[in-house]
Amino acid sequence: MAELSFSAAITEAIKHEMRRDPSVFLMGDSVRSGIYGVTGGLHAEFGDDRVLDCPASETGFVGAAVGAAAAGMRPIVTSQCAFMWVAMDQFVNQVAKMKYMFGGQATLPVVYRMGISYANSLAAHHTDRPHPIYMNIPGLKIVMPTTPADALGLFKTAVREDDPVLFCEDSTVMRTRGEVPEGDHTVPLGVAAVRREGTDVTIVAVGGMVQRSLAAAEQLAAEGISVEVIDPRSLVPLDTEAILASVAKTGRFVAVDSANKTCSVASELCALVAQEAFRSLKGPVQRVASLMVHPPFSPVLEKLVYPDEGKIVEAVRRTMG
Amino acid sequence: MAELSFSAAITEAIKHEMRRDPSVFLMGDSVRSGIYGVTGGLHAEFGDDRVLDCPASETGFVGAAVGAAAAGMRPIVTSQCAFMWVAMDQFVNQVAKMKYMFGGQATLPVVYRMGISYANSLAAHHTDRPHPIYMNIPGLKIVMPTTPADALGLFKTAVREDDPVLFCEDSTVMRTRGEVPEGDHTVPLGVAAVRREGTDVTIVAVGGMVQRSLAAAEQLAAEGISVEVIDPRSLVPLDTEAILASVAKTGRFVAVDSANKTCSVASELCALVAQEAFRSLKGPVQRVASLMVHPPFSPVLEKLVYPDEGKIVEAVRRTMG
Amino acid sequence: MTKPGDRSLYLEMLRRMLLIRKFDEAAVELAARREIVGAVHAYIGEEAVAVGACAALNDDDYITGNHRSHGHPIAKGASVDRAMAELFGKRTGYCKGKGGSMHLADFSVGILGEAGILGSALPVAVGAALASKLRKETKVSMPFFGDGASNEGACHESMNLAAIWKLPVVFVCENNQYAIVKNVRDLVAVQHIADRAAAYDMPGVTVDGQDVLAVYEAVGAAVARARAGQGPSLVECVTYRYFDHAEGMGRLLTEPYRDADEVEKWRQRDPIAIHRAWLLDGGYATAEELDAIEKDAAAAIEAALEFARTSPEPDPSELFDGLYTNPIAADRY
Amino acid sequence: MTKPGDRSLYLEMLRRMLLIRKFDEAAVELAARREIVGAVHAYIGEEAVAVGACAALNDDDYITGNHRSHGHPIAKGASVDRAMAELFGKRTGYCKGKGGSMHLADFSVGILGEAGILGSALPVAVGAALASKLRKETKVSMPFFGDGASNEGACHESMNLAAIWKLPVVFVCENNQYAIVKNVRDLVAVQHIADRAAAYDMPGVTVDGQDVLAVYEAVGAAVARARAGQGPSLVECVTYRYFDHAEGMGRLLTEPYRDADEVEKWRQRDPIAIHRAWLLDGGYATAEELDAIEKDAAAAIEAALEFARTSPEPDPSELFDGLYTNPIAADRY
Ligand SMILES: Cc1ncc(C[n+]2csc(CCOP(=O)(O)OP(=O)(O)O)c2C)c(N)n1
Ligand SMILES: Cc1ncc(C[n+]2csc(CCOP(=O)(O)OP(=O)(O)O)c2C)c(N)n1
Ligand SMILES: [Mg+2]
Ligand SMILES: [Mg+2]
Repeated sequence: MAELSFSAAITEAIKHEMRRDPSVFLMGDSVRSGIYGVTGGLHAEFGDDRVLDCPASETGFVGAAVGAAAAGMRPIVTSQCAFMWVAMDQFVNQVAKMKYMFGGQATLPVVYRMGISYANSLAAHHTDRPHPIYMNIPGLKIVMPTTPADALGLFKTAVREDDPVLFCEDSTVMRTRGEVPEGDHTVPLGVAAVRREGTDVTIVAVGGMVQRSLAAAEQLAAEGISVEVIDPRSLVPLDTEAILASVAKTGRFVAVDSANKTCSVASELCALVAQEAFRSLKGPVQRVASLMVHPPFSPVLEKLVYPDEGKIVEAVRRTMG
Repeated sequence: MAELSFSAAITEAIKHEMRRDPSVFLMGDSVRSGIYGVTGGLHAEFGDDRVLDCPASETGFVGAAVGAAAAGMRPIVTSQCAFMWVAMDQFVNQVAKMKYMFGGQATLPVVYRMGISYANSLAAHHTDRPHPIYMNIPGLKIVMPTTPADALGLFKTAVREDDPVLFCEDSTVMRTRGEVPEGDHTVPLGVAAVRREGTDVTIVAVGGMVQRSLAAAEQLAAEGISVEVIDPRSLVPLDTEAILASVAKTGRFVAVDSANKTCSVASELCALVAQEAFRSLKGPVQRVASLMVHPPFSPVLEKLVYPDEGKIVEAVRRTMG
Repeated sequence: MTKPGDRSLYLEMLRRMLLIRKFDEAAVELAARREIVGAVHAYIGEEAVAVGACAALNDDDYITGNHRSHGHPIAKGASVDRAMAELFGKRTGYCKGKGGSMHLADFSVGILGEAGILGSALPVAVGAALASKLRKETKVSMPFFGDGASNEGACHESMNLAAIWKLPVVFVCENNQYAIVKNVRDLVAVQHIADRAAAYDMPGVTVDGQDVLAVYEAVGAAVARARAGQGPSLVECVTYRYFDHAEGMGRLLTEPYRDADEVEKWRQRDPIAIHRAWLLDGGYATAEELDAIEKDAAAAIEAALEFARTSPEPDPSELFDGLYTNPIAADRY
Repeated sequence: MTKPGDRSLYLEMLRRMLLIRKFDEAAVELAARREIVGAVHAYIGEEAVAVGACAALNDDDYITGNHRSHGHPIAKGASVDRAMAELFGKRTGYCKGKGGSMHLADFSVGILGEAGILGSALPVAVGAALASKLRKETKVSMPFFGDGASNEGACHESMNLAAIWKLPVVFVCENNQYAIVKNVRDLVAVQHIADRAAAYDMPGVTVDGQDVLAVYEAVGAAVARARAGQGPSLVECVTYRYFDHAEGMGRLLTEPYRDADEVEKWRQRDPIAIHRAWLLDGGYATAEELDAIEKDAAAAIEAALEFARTSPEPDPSELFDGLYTNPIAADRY
C-alpha cells in the first residue's frame, strides 16, 4: 500500500494504462505541461504522439476524440467542465448518440476527464457543476470518485471500458491523500461504497460532498444520531440497490450534491427513494444542493452557495423531526 | 373570443408585440419563410430589419441576440432545441450569467423560442427534450404553454419581461386549437393552471404531457379514481404553492414529463413533493418520463420511449395501491 | 488526369450516380405518399459530388455525411438494400431502424455515419484522420458538408485542427447554393467557400460539381496529398439541388426563394446526362451498354424496395440495444 | 495619421498605459501574497493594444474583453477604484463582488463585460453592433480576444455574421504569441491571424502591438470604416506578455515553454518606454512632465488600493441580487 494524493493516483492510472495499451493516448489543453496538474511529465515518457496538446477548440477536439475512438484508438481527453459547454453538441450528439443511432456499429472507448472546480473564487464562468446535466443524456457513463484508491481503480476501469466515460474530478478532493492498493487495482462501475455505517439516516453524497457529509455525521453522532454515508462512486450506472437497501434499514434519506439544486442529482435520488422506498420512509427526504444562483467571485458570498456541514446537519435534523 | 391554433396564437403574439414596440425584432434560421411555421408572412409586414434570417451559426446568433438585448433591443430568437446544443455556452455563460456576474448591470429582454420536437420519427439528432437541463441553470426563465390562449398570453409576457425567457414549444401541441380571449390578453409567469379538478391523485404534467394526462384522468374516472391535473405553464418560476396545495388535498402525486427520466422535471417535482408535502403523502410519488434511451427512428420503437396514457394510468394505480 | 484505361471506373461512376438518383426518386415518392415517415432530403442533382469524391477513396478510407446523405454511403459502396431498409426503419437496415434517413452508416466500408446537426460530424471525421496518423496508416478521412454547415463553428475548429496536425482530411463542401431557403450569397461572406481554406493554410479549390470527372480529379489530388502526409485540403463542389430542401417543405413556403428558371438552367447541366454524354463521346461505351447500366440500377432499387418492404420491423425488445457496448440496466433509470 | 495637435491624446495614452501597468503590478503582488484570491492574468507588456485601440473609440462605443482584461476597461475609461475593488470582491466593485478579476464591466462607458470562457464574448459584441445598426446609430463594437481564442468556433461564427450583416465591429486580436504555454505557431495554421480575415471578405491587418500609435492608427481606420457602414475588420496586434499566464502558474510548469532570452528581447520593446521616447523625441512633453504623469498614475493606483481595502464586503443578503431584473423567489428552488 502506497500513500498517494488523489491527483497523483490519476497520474498513476494514466501511466499504467498508457504503458499497457499503445492505443491509449492523451489529448487536451496544455496536457504536456503540469499547469492543470496530473498530466505534467507524461510527455517525457510517452512523446508527442501520445501526449497531444490541443488548441482552444473544444468542439473540435472533443469530437476528434470520439472519432478517433470510433476508428480504434482509446483517447483520454483532459479538460474542465467549464470549458465543455462550447463542445456540448459533440457530447450530446456524437459521444452519447453515435453508437445507438448507428445501430450499435460504433465502439467508443474514450474517457473525458472533467475537472469540476468550485469553491475557488474563480467566479461564474469557471465554476460549474454540470454532472446532473450529463446524467440526463443517455449513452454516457459517469464516474465521480472521492478517494485516491477509487480514483486509481475507477480510472483504469474507465480506460478499459468500451463506452464513453466522463471521469469527473471534483476540485475539492484533488489534494486528498490516502492509501492505494498495490497491483492492478481496479474498481467496477456501478458499485457504491459505504463510507460510514449508521442506522438512523442514510446520506448519499456526490463527490466532494462525501467529506462534508462524513463531518456532519461525526457531529450528529455526538447528538446520538447514527448516520450512514454512501458514496455512489459512479452516477451512471448508479448502485440503486445499495441506496434503497440502506434506506430500508434507516428509514430516512438525505441527498447531498454540489450541483445547482433544481434537477440535480439530489433531486434524482430523492425522487428515486420517495418512489421506490416510500414504505420505509419515516420522514421527508431532504435535498442539500447548491442554491440556484451562479457562484459569485466574493469568497464571502461564494461559500453561501454550496452545501456545507451545517446545512447537512440541519437537513438530517429536519428528516428526523 | 377567437379560435386559433397554438401555432397561430404565437404568430399573433409576435405580431402584437412587434407592432407595439419597435425594439422587438425577430431573428433565426429561415424566419422569413414559413417552413418551421409561425413566422411565415411576418417579413411582409415588418421588413428586413425586423425579421432577420440567420446562417447556421447558432453560437453566433444566440449570443448576438443577448448582446443586442444588452444594448437595448428586445430580440425574439427562433430555433429548435435540437440545434441549440451547439450554442450551449452562450446560454450558460452569457444569457444566464451575464446579468449576475456583472452585478446586475445588464438588462436582458430576450426570448428564445425553442421548438421541442418529438414523436415525429426524426431520430435522435432532431428529438431532444432538454428543458430539465436548462432548469438546472440559474438566471433563465422557462415557459412551456399547452393551450393557444396560454401560448398567446405567455408569449406576450415573455416579450415584455426584462429577463431572458426560453419559450418552449412542444411539437405535440402546436396544432391544438382553442379559444383565445380578445384584448391584450397576457398570462403571468409562475402561475399554474388546474386543468382538471380531482380529489384522489395530483398529476403535474409538462407541455404535451398535459393532454395525455387528461386522457388518463378520463380513463381513471371511469374506475372511480378522481385525478387532479395541473399544468405549471412556466417551469421557472414554478408555482410550487399550487402543486403542494393540491397534494395536501389528494395525498398522492404523479409527475409526467417528456424529458429523459434521470434528473428530469419529473424527478424535480417528485423530490419537491416528497420533501415538502411528505406528511400528506398516502402513497409513493411516481415519475413518468421518457426511458433513458435516444429516440430511435423506427416508429415502432420510438413510441415506447415517451410517457403515454397507459403508463400514466399505471403510475396512478401504483400510487393508489 | 483521367486515363483511357479507367473505363470500368467511369462506368461504375455512372452506375453509382444512377443508383443514387433512383434511390432518391424512390425515397421522395415513398415520403410523399407517407409509406416512409420522417424527413427525406433528396440528393437529386448532386450525385456527381459524392460519386466523384468517393471514387478517389479506398474502401477503408473514412467518410462522414449530413442530413442529405443517401448519396454518400451509396457512392462509398454501401448496400442499397440495407440503406433502403433503414429508411423504412426496419431491423435489416444499416442501423437496425434506429437511425433512419438522416443517419445511415456502414462502418465496414468506412462510413462513420451522418449527422442531422450541421457541422457536427466534422470533428468526428478529423478524429478518424487523427487515428490514421497516430497509427501510421494512410487512411484518409472525408467529411461531406454543405454551404450552410460551413458557417458552424465546428467547421472552423475542424479545419484548423486538421491543418496544425497535418491530418489526412479532405473537406468536401457541397455548395448547392442554398441552406433550406437561403441563398449562399446571403449567408457566407466570401465568393467561394474554398476561399476559406486560406485561413488554415491549406489548398482550397472550387470545382464544377456537376462534372463527376472534375470532382474526381480535384478530390483525387487532395486525397493524394493527404495520403502523402501533406495535410488537409478543402474542395468546394458547386452543385444544385433540384428539389426543395426536404420532401413536403415546398407546401410550407410563404415566399418563393428561387425561381423556376434557375432550376431549369441547372437541370440542363444534369450530372448524369453530362457523364453519359462524355462516355458516349469518348467511345467508352455504347448507348445500349449505358441503357443496360441504367436498367440494372433501376432493378437494384426495385429489389431494395422489395427487401425493405418485406423486412421485419424491429422488436420492442430491441429498444435499448446498441446504447452501450457494455450495457447497464438502462431501463432501470 | 497622427497629428501634432493631438498632444493631449498622446499624453492621455501614456497615462492610461501607466495606469494599467501599475494596476496590474499591484494585482500580481496582491495575488502573490494572497491578499486577493482567484485568478489574476496580468496584461503587463500588452498595454499599447488596449490603449491604442480604445483611443479610437467614443465613450458610447462598446467593448468586450476576456480573462486577461484589467487593461481593456481602464483603457476604455473605467474607474481604477471600482475595478480594484472588484478584484477584492468588494461591494463597491463594478460587479459588487460578483465578477472579480475576470469579469469587469462598466456598462455606463460601453464595457459590456469580460468572459472567462474563450471566444464567448464575441457573439455578444456582434449583437451590440447589430443593435447599433438596427437603431441606425453609429456605435462601434470592439471585442478583444487572444490568439488562443481565435481557434474557437465562436470566433468564426461571429466574424461571418458581422461580415454578412456589414456590422460595425472591429475585431481586435491580441496575439501575445502564447495560449497558456503553447506557442501560436503550434495552434494556428496561418502565419498571421489577420490572414483569417480573408475568409470573411473583410480587411485584416497585422500591426505592431508594442507601438500604441500604430495600434491607434490601424484600429482607427477600422473604426472609421465601421462607423461609415462599411462593415467589420480584423486587426491583429502582435504583442507579448511578460509574465506567465496567470499569477502562480510558473510554479506548476513541468517543462519550460519559452526562454528567458525571448522574454528579455520583448522587454526591450516595452510599449510604455517606446511611447515615452516618442513623446520626448517629438517634443510633446518634457521628461519632468512625463514623470509627473507617471507619479499621478502611481498615486491613482495607491488610492484605488486604499479604496478597495477600506470598502465593505458584500452582505450575505446580497447573494441573489442581480440574478434577475424581475426577481423570482430563487432561493425557493
Ligand atoms: C446546428 C443546426 N442548425 C440548423 C439546422 C437546420 N437545418 C437543417 S438543414 C439546414 C440547411 C443546410 O444547408 P447546407 O449545409 O447547405 O446543406 P443542404 O441542405 O443544402 O444540402 C438547416 C439550417 C440543423 N440541422 N443543425
Ligand atoms: C473555452 C475555453 N477553453 C479553455 C480555456 C482555458 N484557457 C484559459 S486562458 C487560455 C489561453 C488563452 O490564450 P489567448 O486567447 O491567446 O489569451 P492570452 O491568455 O494569451 O491573453 C486557455 C486555453 C478557457 N478559459 N475557455
Ligand atoms: Mg446547401
Ligand atoms: Mg495569447
